Amino acid sequence: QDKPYVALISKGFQHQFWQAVKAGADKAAAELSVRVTFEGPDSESQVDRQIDMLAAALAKKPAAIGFAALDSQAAIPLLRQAQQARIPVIAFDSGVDSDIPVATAATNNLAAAALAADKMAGLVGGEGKVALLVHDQTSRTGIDRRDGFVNRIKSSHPKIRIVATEYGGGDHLKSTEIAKAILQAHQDLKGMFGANEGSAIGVINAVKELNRKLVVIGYDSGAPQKQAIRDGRMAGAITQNPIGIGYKTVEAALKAIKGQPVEKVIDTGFYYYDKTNIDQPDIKAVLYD
Amino acid sequence: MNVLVEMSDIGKSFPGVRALHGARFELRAGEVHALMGENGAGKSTLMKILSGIHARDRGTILVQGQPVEIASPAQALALGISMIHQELSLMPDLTAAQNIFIGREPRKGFGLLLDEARLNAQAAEIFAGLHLALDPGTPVRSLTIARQQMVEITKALSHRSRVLIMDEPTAALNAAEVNELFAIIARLKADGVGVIYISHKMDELQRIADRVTVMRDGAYVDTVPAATTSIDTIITMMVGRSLAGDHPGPAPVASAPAVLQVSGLRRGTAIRDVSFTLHRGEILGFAGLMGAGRTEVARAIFGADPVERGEITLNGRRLAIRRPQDAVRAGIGYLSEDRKQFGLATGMDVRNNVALACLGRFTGFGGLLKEGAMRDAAVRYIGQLGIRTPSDRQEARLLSGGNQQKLVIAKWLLRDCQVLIFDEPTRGIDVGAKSEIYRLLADLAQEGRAIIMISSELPEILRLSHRIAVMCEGRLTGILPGGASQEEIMRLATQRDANGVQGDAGAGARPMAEATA
Amino acid sequence: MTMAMPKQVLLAGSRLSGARHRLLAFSSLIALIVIFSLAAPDFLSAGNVIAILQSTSVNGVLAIAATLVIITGGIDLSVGTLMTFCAVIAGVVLTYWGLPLGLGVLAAIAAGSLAGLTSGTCVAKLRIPPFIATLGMMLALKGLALVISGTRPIYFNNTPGFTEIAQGSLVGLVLPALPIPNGVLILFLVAIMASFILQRTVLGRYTFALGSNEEAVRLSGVNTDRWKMAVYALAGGICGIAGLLIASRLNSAQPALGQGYELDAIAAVVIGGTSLSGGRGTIVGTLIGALIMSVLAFGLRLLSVPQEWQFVVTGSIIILAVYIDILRRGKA
Amino acid sequence: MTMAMPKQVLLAGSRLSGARHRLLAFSSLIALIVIFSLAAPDFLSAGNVIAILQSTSVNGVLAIAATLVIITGGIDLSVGTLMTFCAVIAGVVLTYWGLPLGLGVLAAIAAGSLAGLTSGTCVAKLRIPPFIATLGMMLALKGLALVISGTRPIYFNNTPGFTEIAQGSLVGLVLPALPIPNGVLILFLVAIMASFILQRTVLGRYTFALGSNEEAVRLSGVNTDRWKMAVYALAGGICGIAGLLIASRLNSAQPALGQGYELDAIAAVVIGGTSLSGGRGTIVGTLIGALIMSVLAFGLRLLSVPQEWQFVVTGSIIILAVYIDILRRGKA
Ligand SMILES: Nc1ncnc2c1ncn2[C@@H]1O[C@H](COP(=O)(O)OP(=O)(O)OP(=O)(O)O)[C@@H](O)[C@H]1O
Ligand SMILES: Nc1ncnc2c1ncn2[C@@H]1O[C@H](COP(=O)(O)OP(=O)(O)OP(=O)(O)O)[C@@H](O)[C@H]1O
Ligand SMILES: [Mg+2]
Ligand SMILES: [Mg+2]
Repeated sequence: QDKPYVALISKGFQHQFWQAVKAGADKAAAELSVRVTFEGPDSESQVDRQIDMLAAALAKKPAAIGFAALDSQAAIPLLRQAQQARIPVIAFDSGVDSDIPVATAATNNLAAAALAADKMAGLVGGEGKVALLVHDQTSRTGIDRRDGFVNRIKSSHPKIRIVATEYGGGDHLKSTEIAKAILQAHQDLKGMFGANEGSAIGVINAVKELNRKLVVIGYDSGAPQKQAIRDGRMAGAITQNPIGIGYKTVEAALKAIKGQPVEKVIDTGFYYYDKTNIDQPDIKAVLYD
Repeated sequence: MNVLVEMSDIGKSFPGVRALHGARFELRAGEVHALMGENGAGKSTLMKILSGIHARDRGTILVQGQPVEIASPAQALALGISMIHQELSLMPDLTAAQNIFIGREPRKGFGLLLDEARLNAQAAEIFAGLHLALDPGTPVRSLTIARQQMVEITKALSHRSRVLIMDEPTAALNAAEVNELFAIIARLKADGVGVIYISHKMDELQRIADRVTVMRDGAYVDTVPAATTSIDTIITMMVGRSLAGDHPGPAPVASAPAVLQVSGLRRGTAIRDVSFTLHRGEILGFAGLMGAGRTEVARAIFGADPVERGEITLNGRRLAIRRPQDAVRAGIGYLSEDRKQFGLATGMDVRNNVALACLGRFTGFGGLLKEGAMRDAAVRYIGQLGIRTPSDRQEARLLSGGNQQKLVIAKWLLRDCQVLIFDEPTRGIDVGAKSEIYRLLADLAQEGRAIIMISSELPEILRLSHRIAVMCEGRLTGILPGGASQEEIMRLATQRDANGVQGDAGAGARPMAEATA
Repeated sequence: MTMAMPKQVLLAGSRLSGARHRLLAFSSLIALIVIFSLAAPDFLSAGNVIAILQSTSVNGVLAIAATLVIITGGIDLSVGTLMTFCAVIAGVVLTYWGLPLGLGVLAAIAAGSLAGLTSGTCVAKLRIPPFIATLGMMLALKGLALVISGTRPIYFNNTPGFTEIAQGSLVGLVLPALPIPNGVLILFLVAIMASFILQRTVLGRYTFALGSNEEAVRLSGVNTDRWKMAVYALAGGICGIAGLLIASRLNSAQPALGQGYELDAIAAVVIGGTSLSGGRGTIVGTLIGALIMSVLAFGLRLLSVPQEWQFVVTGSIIILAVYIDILRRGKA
Repeated sequence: MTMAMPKQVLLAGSRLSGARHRLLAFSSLIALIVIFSLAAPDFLSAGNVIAILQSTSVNGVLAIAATLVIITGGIDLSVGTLMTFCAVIAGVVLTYWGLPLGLGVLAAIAAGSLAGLTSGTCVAKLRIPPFIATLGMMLALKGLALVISGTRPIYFNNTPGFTEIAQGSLVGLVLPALPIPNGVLILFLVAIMASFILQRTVLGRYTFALGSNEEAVRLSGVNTDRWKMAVYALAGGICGIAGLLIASRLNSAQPALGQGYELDAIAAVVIGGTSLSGGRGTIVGTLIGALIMSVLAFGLRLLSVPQEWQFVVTGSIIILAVYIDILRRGKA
């Protein structure tokens, strides 16, 4: 048990995206011979639960910490404690407003959602009503994806009107019900953007149950989303590289433990995938089931 | 004679209380065996051991000569032992019939479905046998306490047990119902059933009991034949000394000033234009049959229930009583007939229950309670009323029934009200304590307080009241002077509505027998 | 000597007022529907109505399970995660093991009953307060659902017909104009079954009796423990049905979902007039409660009320609806 | 006429058994601590102990608020979102309006009391069941917190000293070896205050009396409505303190957080031996309940138990802990 120990505190753990990050971290752990643990709160609003997890992780005296901050300011006192204990911190998924993390392995959600907006605009023909179904109203990822999408529509596609922005907590069933209500309220809706896996699935379910036709753009992957893209029920989706995020975080942690230089910003990238490129090897590698 | 049950050397302790030690009891087939003793003597506890509710600490129980362990009520029932509990144990949300047949519902459809029609029919049959006009489909919650008691009795009877324990079955019943019950007991006796009968009404002994066993302080005193033993002897055995002779009737109060005037009180059919005057130093007895509306009147005066119309004046000042709090502030106290539901915070200790109506008096700076003063007050009343409790910190629910009643009385004594309404103050109280309470009421009146006493026991009414108000079906049918005869009272109590309503318009001690002649 | 009461009249009177009250309990629901259909003419379109009913189905079934337990004077916090657990069990049986549909259905319901029985045993035999027993169960089942599923959704792609359980429409086959989804049908069937059990069977009688005065039932020689366990097991089985419904709607068992659903279910029960102290309650009331909640949610979304205001309005209307019900009950 | 009872002895006996019972209630907690510190030597490190206490502080304060309401026989589902609402109010006062720290603290507590008073009024005056009144309040406050904050966290960067409320350490200033955070200190102060109110004041006495038999209290001439409203308002004020604590810990008011916290708070209360049917309960018990929950959470994390198994273990141990408590109480 002389392997260095890296504690990863994520924003969640039950959702497939986080499970994919975990898979990447586990892969790196096996290949690079480190021990990792991975945990996160039930929902992305539970900032204080995440802080408790960080506190418990510190008590385990890890060699390094990987941290996906739900609210970076809230964590600063504990991150300082880590710094004092000379435990390097790697930020992942989204950044931490502080110079404590030695590296950040993250997706630029604002840019990714803006890309989704451009794709949406193209597919609906540059005008008409669209709606957003987002997983969370207050979390960093929720805000960035919403704002990235909305701002790009406003700035570059003035003829498109956003008629609804709702939040379903990423819960598949609740997202389905909300999407149905949006569709019922706007019979002439041309497109809908689901800002994470659960939201995207909710939109697909709703469209299917109401037997409607519109442009659906999703986010992340997962078997049903991939299937919907192949079927044509979903036009396409943004994917990050969760496995890469997990892998690179552990890799950077190990470097930091060994005192090697680490890239300050590791952009793990994002991609738009649709029917045409879903089977390409580079895309396939970043999708999960 | 065939001995059904033999309990010997029974011991039982609760935390802080030794309820039974060396208790004994024997029941023969076809006898009514009365079990007597003061409040807290251990009667209920002994019977709860026999019916499988409490486990005994020591001793043996023989049922028809066989030693038995009775670990649950189900086992007791299987042995042919059923019990009517002192504290009502009914399911208020179920109907009367459903209560009676709980656990033995008539079924159909391969035993899975309830046969509600048969259930109701069977219950109606039993009710008819008891001359009880009660719809089997009525939810028990909506029945008065007396009717609930009848349901409880019916339920125990319907088991057709060989041993029937009745723990104060008549505490809430009126004379007619008591007669009905005694007729049933006589029939059961003839069938060879053994009846164990617990009561604090001494006059009932001579009427139905064959033998009497007396207990004192959890121990066996003696078993004597009822026919040849005088009540006084039994009382002496119970309390360990003889009681002072009967009080003389109350002296009439001479034209004392009116304290409380009630006029034109009305609510639906429950209270129909009730008016009367209560004087300083007077005990006004309220007589009537079950459901006559006495409790309703008391609760209305006290502000516990809303009224439609009516005026209440206290010392000449008109009161607007909308809530009990208004009444209490004005100096009116009400001691309710159902202590468990309305009188006690059963989970709290004796001390706090005594102080409940006047916590304000024990509150000092910053809302702090003066526990010392509360304790002193509680201890004073424990002594004065002879409340049997290990300490003033004992939870009220752990006291015996009679002692709980005394606790409620203590609460209102402490509050020191000008007008006190006692609703069935001696229900479930032993002879000794009863005379204690009578003396107390008389003393309170002597001190100048005005008292309304509602009671279903005519002797009690006759003994204490300066005047007697009689009600029937929500109307005040008349007010009689203290010395009135039982016949006069019964006549007014059964004077069903003829035409219009009438009452005392505040005319002092003038007899109102002619009210609706 | 007792007052002669005109029995028939009294009986009829109380029956009438019972029926009248049930009618009045509808009133909040109807008021909501009227308001929403005035504000949004689309509200009463067939599609919308079906969508609302469909969205009531899962919460409705869970609320029925919760009603049974609440009538005994208990509470069941585990309904949500138990539903998920049963969905996962169905996923394991159907997808991992590849067994036929019927067995999956059976397994889900059996798993639910077993879990319910476990809660019931904790409550009845170990005397653990229902709140704690089912709270512990809620957490344990949440964990087990994740463990068994391997923290990932199980898809039912290999089980043809599975999505039909909730999404198909048997009614639509017969009456094409009325494509009521099977999920809604199942909700009503479960409601009828539960109502029947409560009103007509021994189990139902003891459910009310336990909630009314458990000690009195025990003193009557009834094996209260056994019946209580039976009620919890029945409730668990109904949660199993809810698990099938949600899995069928999502065509997958989502192991992470379920916590928080218990509050919605209990809210529906209480809005429907069932008392948390036990002894009284109706399935019809619970259905109305569940409908009030989904009508509110759907209507507010249809009116495009901003989501943060939706919470404010929902909270206020729930209080108001119950208040109106109380006022009416006082008068009735 | 009374039995001559050796009063002093009996009294002493009952006191002893009371104290003994309180000691035994600790036993589950102590057993957990022993087990964890054997399994993970770091468990008793100063840092970890302080982290556990710190993480107990918010839930502990909420649980104290919930205890008061539960003793009256009610329930308060709004504690979590009320906490958030109060945090947001503090954020508005301090950050948006730039008023001094003291006013922010006052505003949060006043807002909490006011919201509590509103729930209390619904319960006492409008006779709405506490479950519904506080459920509605929970939703309404959740929405209002989002509305007022503009759906984004409010940071307290302009209020120097705000983070000190929970994170500073007055104790550490005096005893540098014992850097107990102020949050923990506040938890204990609130507990002492609540205990004092419950045990020594009229309000406390009526809190118990209301839960024991409200009708009897009313018939004793007490203005039960007023006292009940006072209890809810007090509980609300305590939630305001929790709001300050969590805001100070996170250096921000997070408007989306809070729902679900009510369950943890109520769980701590019930684990601590307070009965949901009212009339009895202790603050010490609630503290122990809250500690059991955070010791469990921290210990399992320290042992690196996989997260899904943590749920299973937590659920089972909660049931076990309460069972042990029941067994011991039976014997004592
Ligand atoms: N569960 C209990 N816990 C503690 N003490 C109890 C309990 N039950 C009864 N006692 C005590 O045991 C003694 C005997 O009570 P019991 O109820 O048998 O009296 P009783 O003879 O029936 O009196 P009453 O005539 O007032 O009904 C009393 O002192 C009572 O306070
Ligand atoms: N046979 C009955 N069935 C149902 N309710 C009845 C019956 N008789 C009376 N009541 C109800 O009881 C109420 C009056 O009873 P109340 O308790 O005031 O009478 P009481 O004179 O105090 O008699 P009790 O001795 O029973 O206390 C009325 O509201 C009436 O509706
Ligand atoms: Mg007794
Ligand atoms: Mg009466």
